[in-house]
Amino acid sequence: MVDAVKMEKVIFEHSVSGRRATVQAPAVAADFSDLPSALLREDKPLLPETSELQVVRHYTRLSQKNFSIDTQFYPLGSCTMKYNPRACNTLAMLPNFLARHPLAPASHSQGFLACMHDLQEILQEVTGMKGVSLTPMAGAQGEFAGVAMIMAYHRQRGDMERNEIIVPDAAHGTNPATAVMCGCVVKEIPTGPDGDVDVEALKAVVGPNTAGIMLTNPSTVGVFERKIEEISKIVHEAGGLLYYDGANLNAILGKVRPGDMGFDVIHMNLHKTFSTPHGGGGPGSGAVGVSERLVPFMPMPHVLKEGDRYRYVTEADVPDSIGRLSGWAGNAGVNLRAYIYARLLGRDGMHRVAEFAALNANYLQARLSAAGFDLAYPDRRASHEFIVTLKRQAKDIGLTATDIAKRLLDKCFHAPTIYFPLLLTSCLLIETTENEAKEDLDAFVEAMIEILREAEADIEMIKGAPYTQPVRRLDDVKAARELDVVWPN
Amino acid sequence: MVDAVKMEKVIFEHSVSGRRATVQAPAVAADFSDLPSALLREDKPLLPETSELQVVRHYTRLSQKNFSIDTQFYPLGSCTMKYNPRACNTLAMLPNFLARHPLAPASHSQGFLACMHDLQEILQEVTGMKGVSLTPMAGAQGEFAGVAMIMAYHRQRGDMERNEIIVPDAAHGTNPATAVMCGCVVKEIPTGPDGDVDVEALKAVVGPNTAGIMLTNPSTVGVFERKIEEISKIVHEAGGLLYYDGANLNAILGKVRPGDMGFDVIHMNLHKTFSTPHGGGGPGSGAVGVSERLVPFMPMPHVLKEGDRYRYVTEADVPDSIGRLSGWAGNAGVNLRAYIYARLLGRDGMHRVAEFAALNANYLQARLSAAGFDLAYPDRRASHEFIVTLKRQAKDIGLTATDIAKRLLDKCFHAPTIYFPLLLTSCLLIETTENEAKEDLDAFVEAMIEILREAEADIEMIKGAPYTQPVRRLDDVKAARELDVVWPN
Amino acid sequence: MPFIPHTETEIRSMLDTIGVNELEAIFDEIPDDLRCGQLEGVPEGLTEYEVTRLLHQRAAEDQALSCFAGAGAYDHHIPAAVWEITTRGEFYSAYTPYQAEASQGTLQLIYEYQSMMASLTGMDISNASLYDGASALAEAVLMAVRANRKSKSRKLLVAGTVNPTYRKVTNVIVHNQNISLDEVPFDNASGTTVTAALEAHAGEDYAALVIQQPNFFGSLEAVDEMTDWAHANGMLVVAVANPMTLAALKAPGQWGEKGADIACGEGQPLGVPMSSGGPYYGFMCCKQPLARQMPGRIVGRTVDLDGNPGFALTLQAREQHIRRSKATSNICTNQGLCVTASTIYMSLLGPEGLARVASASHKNMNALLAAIKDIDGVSVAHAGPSFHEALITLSKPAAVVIEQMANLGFLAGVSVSEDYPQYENALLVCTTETKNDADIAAYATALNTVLNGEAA
Amino acid sequence: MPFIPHTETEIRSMLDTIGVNELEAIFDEIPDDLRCGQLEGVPEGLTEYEVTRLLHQRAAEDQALSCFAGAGAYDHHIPAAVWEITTRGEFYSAYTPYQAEASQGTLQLIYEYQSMMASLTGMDISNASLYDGASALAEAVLMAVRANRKSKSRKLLVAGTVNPTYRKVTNVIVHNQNISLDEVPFDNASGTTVTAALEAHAGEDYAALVIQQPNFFGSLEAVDEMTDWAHANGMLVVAVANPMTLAALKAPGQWGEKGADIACGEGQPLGVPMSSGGPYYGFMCCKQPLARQMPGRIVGRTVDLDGNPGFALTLQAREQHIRRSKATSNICTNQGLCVTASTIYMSLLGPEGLARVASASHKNMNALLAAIKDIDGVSVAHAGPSFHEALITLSKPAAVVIEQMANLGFLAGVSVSEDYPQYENALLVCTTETKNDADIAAYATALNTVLNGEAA
Ligand SMILES: Cc1ncc(COP(=O)(O)O)c(C=O)c1O
Ligand SMILES: Cc1ncc(COP(=O)(O)O)c(C=O)c1O
Repeated sequence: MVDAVKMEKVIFEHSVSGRRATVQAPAVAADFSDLPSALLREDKPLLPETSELQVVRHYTRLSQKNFSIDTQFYPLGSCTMKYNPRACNTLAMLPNFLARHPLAPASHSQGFLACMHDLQEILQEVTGMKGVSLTPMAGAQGEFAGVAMIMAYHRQRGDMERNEIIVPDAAHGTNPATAVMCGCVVKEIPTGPDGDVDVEALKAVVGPNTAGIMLTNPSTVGVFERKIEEISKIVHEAGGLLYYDGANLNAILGKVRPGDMGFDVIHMNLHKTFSTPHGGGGPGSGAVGVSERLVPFMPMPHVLKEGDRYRYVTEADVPDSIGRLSGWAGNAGVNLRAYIYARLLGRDGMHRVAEFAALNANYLQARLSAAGFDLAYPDRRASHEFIVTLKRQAKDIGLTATDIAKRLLDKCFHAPTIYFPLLLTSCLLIETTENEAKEDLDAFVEAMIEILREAEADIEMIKGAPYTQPVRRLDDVKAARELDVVWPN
Repeated sequence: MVDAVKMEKVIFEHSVSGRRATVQAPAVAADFSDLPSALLREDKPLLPETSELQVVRHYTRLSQKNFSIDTQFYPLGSCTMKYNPRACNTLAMLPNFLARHPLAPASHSQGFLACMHDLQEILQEVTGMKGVSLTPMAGAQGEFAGVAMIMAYHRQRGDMERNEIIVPDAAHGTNPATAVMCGCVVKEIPTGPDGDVDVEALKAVVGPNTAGIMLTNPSTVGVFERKIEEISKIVHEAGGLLYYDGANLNAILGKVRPGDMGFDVIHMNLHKTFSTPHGGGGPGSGAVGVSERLVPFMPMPHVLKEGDRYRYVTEADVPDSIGRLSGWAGNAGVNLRAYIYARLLGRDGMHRVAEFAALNANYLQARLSAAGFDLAYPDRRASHEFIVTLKRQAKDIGLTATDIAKRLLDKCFHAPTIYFPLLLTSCLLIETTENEAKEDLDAFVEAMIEILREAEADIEMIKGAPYTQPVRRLDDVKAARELDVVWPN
Repeated sequence: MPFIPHTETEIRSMLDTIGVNELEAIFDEIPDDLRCGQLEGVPEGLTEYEVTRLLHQRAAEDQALSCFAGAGAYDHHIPAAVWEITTRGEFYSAYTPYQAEASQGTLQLIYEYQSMMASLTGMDISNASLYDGASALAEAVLMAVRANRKSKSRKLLVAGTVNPTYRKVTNVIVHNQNISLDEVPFDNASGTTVTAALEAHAGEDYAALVIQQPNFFGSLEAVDEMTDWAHANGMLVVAVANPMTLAALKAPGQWGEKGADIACGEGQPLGVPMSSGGPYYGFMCCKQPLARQMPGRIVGRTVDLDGNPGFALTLQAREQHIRRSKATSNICTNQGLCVTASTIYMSLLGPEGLARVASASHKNMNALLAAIKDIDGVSVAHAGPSFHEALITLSKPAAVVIEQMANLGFLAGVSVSEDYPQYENALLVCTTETKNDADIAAYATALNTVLNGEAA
Repeated sequence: MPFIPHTETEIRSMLDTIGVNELEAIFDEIPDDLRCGQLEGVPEGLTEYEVTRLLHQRAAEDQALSCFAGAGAYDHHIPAAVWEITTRGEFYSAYTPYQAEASQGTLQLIYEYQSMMASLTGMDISNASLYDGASALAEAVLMAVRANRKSKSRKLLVAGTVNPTYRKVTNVIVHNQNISLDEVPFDNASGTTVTAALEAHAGEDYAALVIQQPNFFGSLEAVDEMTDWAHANGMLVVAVANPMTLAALKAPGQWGEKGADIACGEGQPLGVPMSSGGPYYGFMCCKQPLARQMPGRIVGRTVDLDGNPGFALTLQAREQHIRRSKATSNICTNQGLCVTASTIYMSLLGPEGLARVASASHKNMNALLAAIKDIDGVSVAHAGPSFHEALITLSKPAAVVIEQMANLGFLAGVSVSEDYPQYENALLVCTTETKNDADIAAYATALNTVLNGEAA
C-alpha cells in the first residue's frame, strides 16, 4: 500500500510560472529602470511560484515529518532536549521585541536591555563566575570566545609562547576545532577506564606552552570528573587556564558551580540548559562566563547598569575586549527566551534542574542495566546522561547501535546519540532531562527490551527498520558520492 | 507492524495523582475555609494531573491525527473549505483585541467597533441588503434570527396566522429545524429532476398561512435556481417573505446579490465564504442581512456610526429588534477574522471569489464526467459544487460513496460530502473552492480513476479502506449502542 | 488575485476542458438582469502588510484596561501553550469531524473534554458545546420542557439572580415556542434566593427551576435546598454554573438529594480570551436519562475494523442533519475551537491548579471589598460571602464612574441598575487570579479619586 | 517544581530502583566542598502569568519606532504564515536532523533552502546556514585562504565600503590565525570603490578580494570590473550580498567573466524579524570546486532502502564532529529555525514578490532623498544611484538627531561618522517596502523640526 500521506513533493514541483501569493508583496510591479542595467540580473531566480495555500500546506506537512520534543521523548545524549516552554516563545515574540532595530537608542530600549542585564546576573550567579557576555551565538562560538580570551590574557601578560590547548579525547569535536580556529595547537589526552581524565597523561603534557585545557564536566561520557580539583591545580600551576565546556551544565545546575571548581571561563549552551529551542539545528546561544582575571577580555557588547538605566558597553568601556563576534549582540531573541525560562524557574527551580535530570538518568541507567544492557561505566553514577554499550550484542547477534536507534523510531522514541563520543564504538549515549515523567522512562525501557527480543528472533527485520517513518533507512554513501544538494540537480 | 506513531493514549492515562504544571497556577495553595462548607465540593474533579510537557505533547500529537485545509485538499461539499489566511488569525489575536472585555466602554473600544462597523457595510454591499447584524453565532443561529424576524414582521403587522415556512426537500437540516424552533410549521416541497424547485408544488402550498420560504441558491444540489424571480414573485404575492440560506454564498459572491434576487433576509456563513476557520466544528459566524422592511427587527447589538464615533445600539435605539441571541455581541473574534479577510480581498477580490470557485467546480465536473463518473445533473452548470452519483457503480460492483470516501483518505484527499443532501443516495457532493490549484484538481481526478480501477480489481480491498489513517473504519453502531462518552466509562 | 492560484494559461486550458470560451459563460444560467454591479461600497484590496498596519492601529486605539469587570466574561490568565496548540492548522482549519478516520485528533479531544466537563459538573454526559452561556441556557430550557413529560405548562421558574442577559437571550429564543419564564424574586440584602419566594410557587406546574451558582452577584445560593424543593414540586433543576468555580464548589450533579438534572453555562473562564465577548462556548451536561434530549454533538468511543479503539460522532439521530424538523436543536456548527482551547487549559491546570485559580480569584474579591468598603460613596450591597464578584453601590452614576475609571486605566466593573433598579448606581465588580495586592490598592485609589476627587 | 513532573511517590520508587536513600546521594561523586550555595542572586520563581505581565511591561517600555535604519538589519514585512509555521513544535523543538528518517521535514526544507539560495546568488552549492552575516564573512575569509592554494600571504583585500562591523567581526575571528585584511579606499564622492584604488595592489599576493553589493552606503559597486580584476590578479572573489536585493541585482555568480567564488551575507531580510539583532543567520554559497572547503552543514538528496527519495546531512567529513581539529570550521549548532522562516518567506514571495519588495524599497529611498534633500542642514553624501540605503550628512551630530527623532517616533538612521570620519554628522538612512508616502513625508517633517526647530 503506497502511503500517500507520507509523500511530499519538493516545493519547486508545486511551482507554476506566473503564480504567486499576491497579498504578500506590494501591489505595484517591480521596476528598476533607473538603475544601470549592467548591474541587474537577467534570469529569474529559482524561487517557488506558488499560492499561499500551497506554501502553508507544504511546510505544515513537512513539519509533520519531524520528531521533536513536542511530539516524542527525545533521549538524545549530549543534546539536553528539554521542554521548551511555549510562554518563552510567545513572550519573546511580543511585537515590540520583534520590531526593535538592533541600533535603536538605549533611551528607547530599556525594557529589552533590562532583560539582558538580568540574564547576565542570573547566569553569573548560577555559574559562580564574575562576568557574563551573551553575545556568542552557539556553543562553538562561546568556545571560540573562551579560548580567544585565554589567548588574549596570556598575550597581554607578554606570555607569547603559550599556544597549546589540552583537550581530552572524549571531548566534543567543537573543542579541538575551536582551538585551531584560535590559532592553537591541540594536545589530546586520554580518558581512563573509569571515565575520568588520565591525570598522569595530563601531567606529561602540561608545560610552559600550555595556554589552557578545555574540559567538559560531567564529561561527554556522562560521568562527573572526580579529580577536577587536582586537574585545576595542575593546569593553573603550569600557568594555563581552565575552560569549561558548559554543554553539560544541566547535569550540575544548582549543585556545583564551575567557578567554584576553579574554571576561568565557561560557555553555556542556553539552547540546552536554559531550554531555548533547538529549532531543528539552531539558533542557540553560547553565553560565556569568566573569572575575575578574564573580565576585561569579554566579547562585546554586554549590558551595563548605571543607576537605574541600562546601556551596552562601547569600545571605550572595554578596551581589552576580544571584540565583537556578531553584527550586533548575538542571538538576542534566544537570550530573551533563556531569560524568561530563568525567571519561570527562579532560585528554587534552578536547584532542582540537575537533581531531577540526574534522578531520571540514574533511574533509567539502573533499569536498563537490570534489563540486561551493559553500561560503559557500570561503577559510576550517571550524571544527566550515561552510556550503554552494545559490544556484546554486536558480537552475539550483530545488533548495532544504529539498529537500535532506527528501530526505536518505529516505537515512537527518538534515538539516543550514537555517533558520539567517538572513542566508544557501538554505544548509546542516553540523556533524559528532568522534564520527562517516570512512565515515559519506563515505556522506553520496555521498548528497549522489546527490540532486544525482536533482534534475537529476527535480526534481519531489525536491520530493515525503520518501517513507520516517511522513508526507510537512507543511503548516506550515495548522498556523499552523487552529490545532489540543489534542485534541479 | 504496530504503528506506535499512530497511538495516543487518552489524556487521563497520563495522569498521576499530585502531578501538575506548577507555573500555570498561583503559587499559593487553594483555601476556601471562609466559605460555607456545605457548598463546597468534596471530590476531586477528573481533570488530568499532568506536566506541561505531557499536555503539549499529547495535544500536538492529537492534532496530527486530523486532516485539515492546512494539510490536505478538502473537497467537502457544502462546507466551503477555503484557505484560512494566517494573517486573519494573527491579527485577530493581537493582545489588545483579546484583552477587551465585552462591556468595555465605547470610548475605549473605537478600534474594535470600527472594524465591526466596516464589516457590516461590506457585507451589506456584497449581499445587496439594507442592514446587517453580526451577532448570530453560526449559520443555524442566523437562520433562527432570520425566521424570527420574518415572524416578528408578520406579527407587528397584526398578521397572526402566518406560521408556515416552506422548505425544499433538498434543504440543509438546519432549515426545517430552525423553522420549528421559531414555532413554525414546515411545509416541504420537492426538487425537480433538473435540480430546480418544483414551482407547481410551491404554488400548491403557498397561501394565507405562508410566513416565508427558506431557499438556498445555488441549492444544496449544486445548481443555480433559475426560476428564482418567479419563486420570489409567488411567495411575495402570497404575503410571505424570502429567506436566503447563504451557506452557498461563495458560489455567487461578486456575481449576483441575494438582495437583487428579491430576498428579504439572508444569513451568511462567514466561516465559509469569508474564510474564518472551521476549527474542527466551529466557531462560525452567521451574520444576517435584511431588506428595508426587516431592518427594525435585526438582532441586537449592531454597531452605529455617529459622526466619526462608533457605538453599539441599545434597546432604546431598536425597540422592535427581536433582541439578543448571545451574551454579548456574537462571535466577535470570528467577525474580526472575516473583516480582515474582506479587506485583503477588497472589491476586486470579491468579484473573483465565485468566478474561480465556479471555474474549479466546472472543470472538476467536466474532468470527472470524462473519466466515467456520472453526474447527478449532467445538463446543468456546476455552481461552486456538484454531485457525482454512484448508482451505476453501486449496482455493478458494489462500490458506495462511503467506500470512495474512505479510500480517498488513503490517497491523502479529504472525502467529499456523502451524507447530504439526503434525497440523493450514494452520491458525492464535491466542492472545490477558488483557492485550489489546477494540479490539485487533476491529482484528485487521478485518485478517483485509480479508486475505480482498484474497485474493479478488488472490491474487498476498497471495503477495508482506509489503511493509512490512525484507525481503520469505525463501528458507528457500537458507538451508539454501547455508549462510551466519558472516561472512565 | 488574492488567494487564487490560477495563471492565465491554466484558466484557458480549464475553460477549454469545460467547453466554454470565457469565465462569464460559466454563469450563463443566471439571468442577466440579476448580475451585480461594481460593489463600490467595498474598499480596494489591501496587501497583508497594509492590513497588518491597519489592524495594529485599530488595536492600539483600544487600550487594554486593568479589568475588574466580570458579569459573564472573565479575565483569567491563559497559558501560552493553549492557543499556540489550538491554532495549529490541523485543529484550526479542519471541518467538523464527519470523516472520523481522518479526524481522530479532534474527536479524541472532544471525548476528553466531555469527560472533564461531566466530572466538573457531576453529570453523566456532556455534549461537545453550544454557542455560548446565554444560548446554552435557552437550549437547556427547551430541553427541560421536552424532558419533563409531566409538566404541561411550558413555563419555567428562574431565579432573579440568574444573569439577566442570559434570561433575555433565553426569552428571545424560547418565546416563539410559547415557552415562558417566571422570575423568583431574591432578597435584596443578601442577594440570594430565599425559600419563601420559592414557596409562593409550591404545587404549581413548572417544567424546571433555573438556579445560577455563584449567582449573578457573585453570592452563593442555597442550592441544596432549592434543588430539593424543585424536585419535590415536580420540576427539573437546571444549573447555570461558572466551570472555574466548580473546582471548589459542589458540583450541580450533587446538589440536594438527587442533584440538578441539567448543568449549563459559559465555558469562557476555561482558557478562552475575553475577546469582546466571543467566540466563547456554552457547555451542557446532564444526567443519563436525559441524554437523548441533549442538543448538539456528542463523541463516543468505539472500535475499528481491527478492534482498536477509536472515536466517532454518536447519537446523531438527535441532530438536525438526520432528524431535521424533529431534531433536539437546530445547532450544527458549534464552538469547537474554543473547546479545544479549554481542554488544553483544563489539562494544564488540573484539579489543583484550577482550585488555586478559584481560590486566588475569591481571595482577591475579599481583599478588594476590604480595600474599597470604607471609601466615601461606596457601599457593599450584599452581606454574606462572595465568590469572586460582588455588587457595590456608589455615590455617582455607575456609567460616569466607569468612564472616569477607564481614563485612569481601569475597567471598574459593570453597571447593573438597569436590570436591578432596586440598587442605585450599582456596579458589579470582579477579581480574578490576575490581580495582585498592588492592583487592588491602585483600583481603590482610583475609585476614591473618581468619587471624591482626591487621592486616597 | 517548574516543569518537573515527579510526585513524591515516584521519587521514592525511583530512588529505590537506583538503590539510594535520598536525592543527594546521586551526587556523592562530587566533592562536598564544591557544592553550591543558595544562589541568592537568582530571583524567586514566577508563575507564567507573572512572567507574562513582566515581559509585557518590558516590551511596552520599548516603543516601536518607525524604522528608517538599516545598516544590516532591515524592517521588512513578514507574512503571518512564516512564523506561525516556523514555530510549530515539530520545527521549533526538534534537534539537528542527525536521525534522518525522523527529520525529513527539516532536511527537505533545508534542501529547498539551499536550492533557493544557490539560485539567488548564482552559485552551485549552499550550506545550511552560519551564525549571521558578519561571522559568515569571517568564515568566507577563512575558506578563501584555505581554497586559494596559490596564495601564501594569509592576507585579503577588502573594499572599504564593506559593512565596517562585518570587517571588525571578521578581524576578531581570523586574526588568531594570522590572517589579515587590507582595506581598499573608496571614492568619497560616489561612495564606491574605484579601479585606481585596486590597481595600487595589482600583482600583490592576496587570497581574495571582498566586495559588498549594494555596499554599506547603499551604493552600487562596479562588480564586474572588480571581479575580473581580482581574478586577473590571482585572487578569489568573496561577495557580500543582501539576498533581498538579489531579486533585482546581478547574482554574484555572474559577476564579471567568471563570477564571484563565494557569496555570503545576512539572511535576515528574508523573513526574519529585526529582534534586537538576532537570531539572524549567515548564508554562504560557493562554486562547485570549493564545495569541500565549505563550513557548516549541507543536506543532500539520496534514496532509501526501497529506492524512494529522501534527504540526509551529507559531506559531514568536513565538519568538526568527524574531522575535529582539521574541520573546515568549529560551527555545530547553526541558525536552522531562521532558515526555516526564510524558506517559507521566499516561497510566499516568489521571484516576482521579492522583486516587488526590492523595487518598493528602492523607490522609497528615491522618494525619501527627494523629500529631505532640500531641508536646511541636510546633504546627500553620494552621487549615483542608491538601492535602499543612502548616506546623508547633517548640520547637527547624528547621535543628537537620532535621539530627538526617536522622541518623535522615528528611528532616523544609523550614525556612521565613527567608522567614516571623513563624513561629518553622517547618518545612514534606509527605506523598505513598509514605508508609504505619508511615512516619508512625516519623516521629512520631523527631521526638519529637529534640525531647524520648526515644522516643514
Ligand atoms: C559537549 C558539547 N560541547 C560543545 C557543543 C557545541 O555547541 P553548539 O552546537 O551550540 O555549537 C555541544 C553541542 O552540540 C556539545 O554537546
Ligand atoms: C446549506 C447549509 N445551510 C445551513 C448550514 C448551517 O450552518 P452552521 O453549521 O454554521 O450552523 C450549513 C452548514 O453547515 C449549510 O451547508
